[in-house]
Amino acid sequence: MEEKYYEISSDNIEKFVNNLVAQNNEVIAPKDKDGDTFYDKITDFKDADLNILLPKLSFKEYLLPKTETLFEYSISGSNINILDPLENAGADGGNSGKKSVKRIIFGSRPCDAGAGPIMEKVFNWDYKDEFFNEKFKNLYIISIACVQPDNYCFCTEAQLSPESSYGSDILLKKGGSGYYAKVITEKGLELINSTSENAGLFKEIPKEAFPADKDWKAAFDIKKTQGFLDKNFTSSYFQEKFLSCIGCGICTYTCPTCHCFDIQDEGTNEKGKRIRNWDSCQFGIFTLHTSGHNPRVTQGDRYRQRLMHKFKVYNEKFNKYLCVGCGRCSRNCPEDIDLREITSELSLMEDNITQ
Amino acid sequence: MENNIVEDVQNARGDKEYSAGGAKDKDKEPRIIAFVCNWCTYNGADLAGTSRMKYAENVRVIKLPCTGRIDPLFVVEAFKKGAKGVLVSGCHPGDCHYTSGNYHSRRKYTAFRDLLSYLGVDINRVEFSWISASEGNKWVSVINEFTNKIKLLPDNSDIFSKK
Amino acid sequence: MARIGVFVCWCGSNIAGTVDVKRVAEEAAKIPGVVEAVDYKYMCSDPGQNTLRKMIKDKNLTGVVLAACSPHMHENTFRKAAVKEGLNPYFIEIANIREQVSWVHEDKEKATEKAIDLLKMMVEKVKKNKAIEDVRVPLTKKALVIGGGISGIQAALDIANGGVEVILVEKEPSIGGKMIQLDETFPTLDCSSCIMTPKMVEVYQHPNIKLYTYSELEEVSGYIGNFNVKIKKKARSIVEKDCTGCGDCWNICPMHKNVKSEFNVNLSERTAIYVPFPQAVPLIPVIDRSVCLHYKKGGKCQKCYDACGPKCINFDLQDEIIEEKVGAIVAATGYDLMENSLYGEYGYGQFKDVISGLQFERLLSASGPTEGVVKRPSDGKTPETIVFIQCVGSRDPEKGVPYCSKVCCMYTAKHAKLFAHKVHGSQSYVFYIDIRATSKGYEEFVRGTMENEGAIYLRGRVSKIYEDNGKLIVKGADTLSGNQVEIAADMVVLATGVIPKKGSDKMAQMLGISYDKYGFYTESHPKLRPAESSTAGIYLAGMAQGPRDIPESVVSGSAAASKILGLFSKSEYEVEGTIASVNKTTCVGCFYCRRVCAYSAISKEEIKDRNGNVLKVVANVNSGLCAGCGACVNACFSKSIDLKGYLDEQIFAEIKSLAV
Amino acid sequence: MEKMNDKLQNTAKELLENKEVNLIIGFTKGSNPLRMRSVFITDPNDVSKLSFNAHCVQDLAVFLKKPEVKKFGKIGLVVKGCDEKAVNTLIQEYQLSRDNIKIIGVECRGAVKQNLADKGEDSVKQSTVYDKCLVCEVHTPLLYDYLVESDEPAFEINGDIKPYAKIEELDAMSVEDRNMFWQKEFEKCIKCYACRQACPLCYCTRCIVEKNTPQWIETNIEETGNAQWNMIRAYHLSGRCIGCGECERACPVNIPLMLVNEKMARDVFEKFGYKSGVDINAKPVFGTFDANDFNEFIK
Repeated sequence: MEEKYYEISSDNIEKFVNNLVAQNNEVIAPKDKDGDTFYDKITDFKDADLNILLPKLSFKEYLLPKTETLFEYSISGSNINILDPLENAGADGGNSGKKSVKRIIFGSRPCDAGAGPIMEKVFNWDYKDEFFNEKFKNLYIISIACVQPDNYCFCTEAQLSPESSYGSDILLKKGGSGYYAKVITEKGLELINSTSENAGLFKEIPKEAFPADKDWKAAFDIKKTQGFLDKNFTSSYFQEKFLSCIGCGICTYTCPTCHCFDIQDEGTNEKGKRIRNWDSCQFGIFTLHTSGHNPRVTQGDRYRQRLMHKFKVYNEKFNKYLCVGCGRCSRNCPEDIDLREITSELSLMEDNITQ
Repeated sequence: MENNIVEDVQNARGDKEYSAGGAKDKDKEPRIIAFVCNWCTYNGADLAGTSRMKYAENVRVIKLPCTGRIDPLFVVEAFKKGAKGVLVSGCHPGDCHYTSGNYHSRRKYTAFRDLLSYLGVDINRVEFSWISASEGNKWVSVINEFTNKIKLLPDNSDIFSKK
Repeated sequence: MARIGVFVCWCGSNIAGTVDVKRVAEEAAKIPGVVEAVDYKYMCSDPGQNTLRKMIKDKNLTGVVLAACSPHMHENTFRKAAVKEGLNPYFIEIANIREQVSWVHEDKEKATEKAIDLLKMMVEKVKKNKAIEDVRVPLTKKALVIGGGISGIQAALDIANGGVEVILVEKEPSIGGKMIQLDETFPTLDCSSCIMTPKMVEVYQHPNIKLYTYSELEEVSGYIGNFNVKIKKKARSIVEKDCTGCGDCWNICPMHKNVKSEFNVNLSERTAIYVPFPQAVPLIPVIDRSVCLHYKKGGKCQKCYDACGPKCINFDLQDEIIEEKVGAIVAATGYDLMENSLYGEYGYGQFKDVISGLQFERLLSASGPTEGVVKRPSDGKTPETIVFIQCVGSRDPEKGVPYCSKVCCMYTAKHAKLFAHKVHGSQSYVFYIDIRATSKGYEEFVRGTMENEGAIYLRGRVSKIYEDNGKLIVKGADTLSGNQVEIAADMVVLATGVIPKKGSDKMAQMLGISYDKYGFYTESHPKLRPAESSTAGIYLAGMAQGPRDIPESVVSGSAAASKILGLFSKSEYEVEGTIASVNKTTCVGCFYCRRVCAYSAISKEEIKDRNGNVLKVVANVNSGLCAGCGACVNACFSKSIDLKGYLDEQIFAEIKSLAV
Repeated sequence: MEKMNDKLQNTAKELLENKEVNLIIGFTKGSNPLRMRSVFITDPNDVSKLSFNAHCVQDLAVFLKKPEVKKFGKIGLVVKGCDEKAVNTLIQEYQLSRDNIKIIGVECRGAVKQNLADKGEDSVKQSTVYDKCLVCEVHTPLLYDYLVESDEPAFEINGDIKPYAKIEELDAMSVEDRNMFWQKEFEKCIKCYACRQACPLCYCTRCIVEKNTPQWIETNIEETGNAQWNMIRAYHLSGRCIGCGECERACPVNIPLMLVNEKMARDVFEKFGYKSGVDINAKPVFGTFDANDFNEFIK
């Protein structure tokens, strides 16, 4: 689709969001919860907390729920009956199971928005994951460009930028009477044109009137990070650096792009369900073999795995880094392990080796 | 055929509950699981039988060697699987067949009860008793009283079951 | 895949009268894994058991559930039947639908429903059962007795007479313990040494008894049937095999002043080379190196060596460590008396004529420091008035111990009686709280002291004793008359309380047995296993367990012996296989399991790599010691320990079967 | 602070040079001026990296459970008073040999809450420190081989802020309301187990949550599984938690875990007179018993 540009006043954006709520859409926005901000359902525009840089967690759970029901079963006598979730929205009313309600994320940041299409690649690589796709298809993303990234942000280095529209259906930029809007996808257009009232809130403008992106400069070259990882699997760097890692997995759980899961059955003798739960490569048990052998025995091995996956393997396979540079892993790390610092260090080390 | 399956499961699932009392269970008597030691309380319950005493049918006994083996987490498991009340019973202090199993467990139960209650589980749903092999009558009264108490408790959910 | 057979017993009308047994069987047949479910009138009858055996064989069952009477009734019956068909006995489970269903409920519908539930629970449990082999432990048929007092001697003799080798270890230079220090024994007044000495000699001469005196236990490891013990034989400075016990050495020893005789409770002196008492067994002296001039003065004095005919004195002998392997141990370490000095108001230590009961025994004894003539320590005069004070330390939680020392009432009555016999016209006063005289002939004995010997019993406590003009003025209360009394006595005898032998707590720790807060060893069960310690293979005897008199000590020695002979009557020690086992891969070695184990069954095991480097330390269950209570399972945070027969998985399966 | 850092660095240098330890674990400057992080020093020349201030929030005792760290053998550990109690408990529970650790105790005047520091807060006062600092009884560690005294004055406590006030509030609530409160909290849980990993006393090789025969804790990251996890975590730390608060600090979704830990610690003290982490020779409260223990709740 050809991108379209609009201007919308502050009052109108509020009206627009409230209209979306009124149209029985599930609208998710950054929302204050006891002093911290999380993505959560809002019922009014005023619930949205748009002043903060980033919510503590990404909205990953709307694409890959923390726990997702794959199917349910019941046993009577010697009969086992399987209930396909296609027939049923799942026990928690839509978040789990294949079927999904239409869900609109309002006020996400470009980094979070970028995670969707990056993850979409792995969920459609050989096996088409209907559970993911159904939700992805029904997820509408309205992001707001960042003005002031913080010390932990490195979206520019991760090949996005504070103003990137990658993954967004609509990208808003502050300015004018309120916001300028860039509509990138049909889905974005669908939201604007959902009612004539909504359409009336947006004033179309020429592309030139839309503010140009700033010249964001990358502080280091992520390709060099990849270059180092390519050649230095056995580097002592990993073992030394991650002595301070306690393997809590917060980096993976708060990461918008980490997508590992674990499949489990739960239930009684008569009925139950198969579910998939979030998992983390930072846990010792993640690669523990039944024999007792563990190929990734130290935390250094595990964190290296995380780096390799994000900055080498994924890019080799899908031509995208599995990182949007949101910096949540660093901000949330209880031991102050800083991914931006690490990727930057690795790129410098690559420089030093090649010189 | 497919419709039947769906219906079947939906019926079986009741009101979307897996862990605790579903619709199917509503008209049923509340179930009580009793974890008892092999030497005192189990024999006490047997004595109630040989003495032909009568008590409420709600209790299901799980026999373990000693109160010391009765992990407080069994209580959690029982609630998870739909028990409305859980009884833990063993030898009186000083009478433990293994000398100290009941003493060790008593400490754990003390802390465990407080924790359960603090986290919002109605502690009336967990009962502890010392019942010796000669106290068939005590077994009967503990079961009857506990069953009556459980029947009077509101059927609200706790943190172990889904809303 | 499980193949489970279900049998629902009618027990005549006992079950079938209240439970719809047909329906129970029908419902059981629907449970996945159940290959056949039948009902039968009497499962415990021979035809019933045959039905069971036949189905095990025909259907190749992997598990059996009987809905019947209490497992305490017939579990063994059915297990034996299963074994005959080659099924591991632990694949039998019983749903108790008689004692806990049909006999206690009346509503047939509800009773039947409950019976079905109980049956389901057991079906789910049996699916998770695993074969369990009973534990067999080899036995070293040799026993160790620690302590050569009357209970230790009795135990040693009984075991040895049963044809089993015994090692008897005694800390002192002679066996005999406290009993040999006594004069006459209540209630029959037989002379203690007359009945004790022959037993001591019998021990010494017994071909099955190896006696180590002046020796101490150094180390104990292993478990029932297989203990390794190290005994430290302290250097006597005498080559024992050459000594004739002639006495030339101790008669010539110049160190005969200022060294108090332990045997005479400090009422006399002994030499540096000495035998504790003339009838000592073995009659071999020992040199007390802490006082001997040879050791103190750099080898100058060697008078004993010079006097010794067989030249068996060797000043250079060293402590020796002897290692022995035994299969069972008797702990008979005895007792001490409380320090009288705790009671300042009684003036013990301050007034020479305030003495303890054991000292009075020595004064009464013909072999004692006064050769049986009662003389008071201060001036050697024969006392005419003696005040006896009971419960000194006993039954006094404030200053002493809360328990009753059990023997004091009787020995005080004995003392008063013997005093009356020895000093005619004398007068005894006894301050008491209660008189406890409950064994055969005891009450009569005390009465006799009061009525025939004229001892005056005053119920009350003594508040103060002071010296006045060569007399001890004893002030106290007679609570029966309500009067304050004041007695001018020549001597005061304190019946001090009994406490465990000093170091008994250390001994218990070495043996790995439990002890109470006073240090008395605790029984495996206070009523049903009074001779056993908490640790398998270690038995208890005598006062080490708590206050008791001579007959009781002898009984306890015999009881321990008979337990050991019973244990040794089989070729191997067998225990039920329902014991704990550790998952050593996941065990992290916090040893909470060890802390809660009442049987010392958990030890530390080092897991090493092939080069011998310790990788980690984990818990290990000693199958010979584990009693199968499961307290360790409860204590384990990571659930790395489980109890065979009552696995977590089995309990969960039972709970799950009830899920709604 | 300079004096403190000098002493810290000199002590560490001496220990490393004399080969008394093979590794020093201490604090160093972190990713921003108000963040500190752990540093692992094996070379005496690197001790200048060591420093200490009110932003040293981490409990470094947590590293003692890591196999990679254990391999170093003898370790010198920089600890605040609260964290030192974790060392004591590890010794009590056979996870650490006293001979293998040199405790470099630092006198701590309180740690600034990290979320405030991230917003620029740099002053130590009752409104900025953790609740644990307001009830702290161990500003000077109980056990140490070397003590680094603080140059800073103690902050003032005037009673305006009631630490862990929510506990009394919860105690006063009806059981239904408490249930509501915790259900709301546990709903947030994402089961990342950071609470476990950050805890110096959660050292099991295989956590109970990882055991699936049987499955003690449901795997789902929903109300039931979350509640079970949080409950059992708290149960396993009852009578053991030393109150360093690392679980709560690590929690990415801000579940107030210390409300449970502190409640249980108070409870255990009230019922059994036991405080954890105080004495390396004490028997842990759930590894022993008293015949006269609390019995009122048992019929």
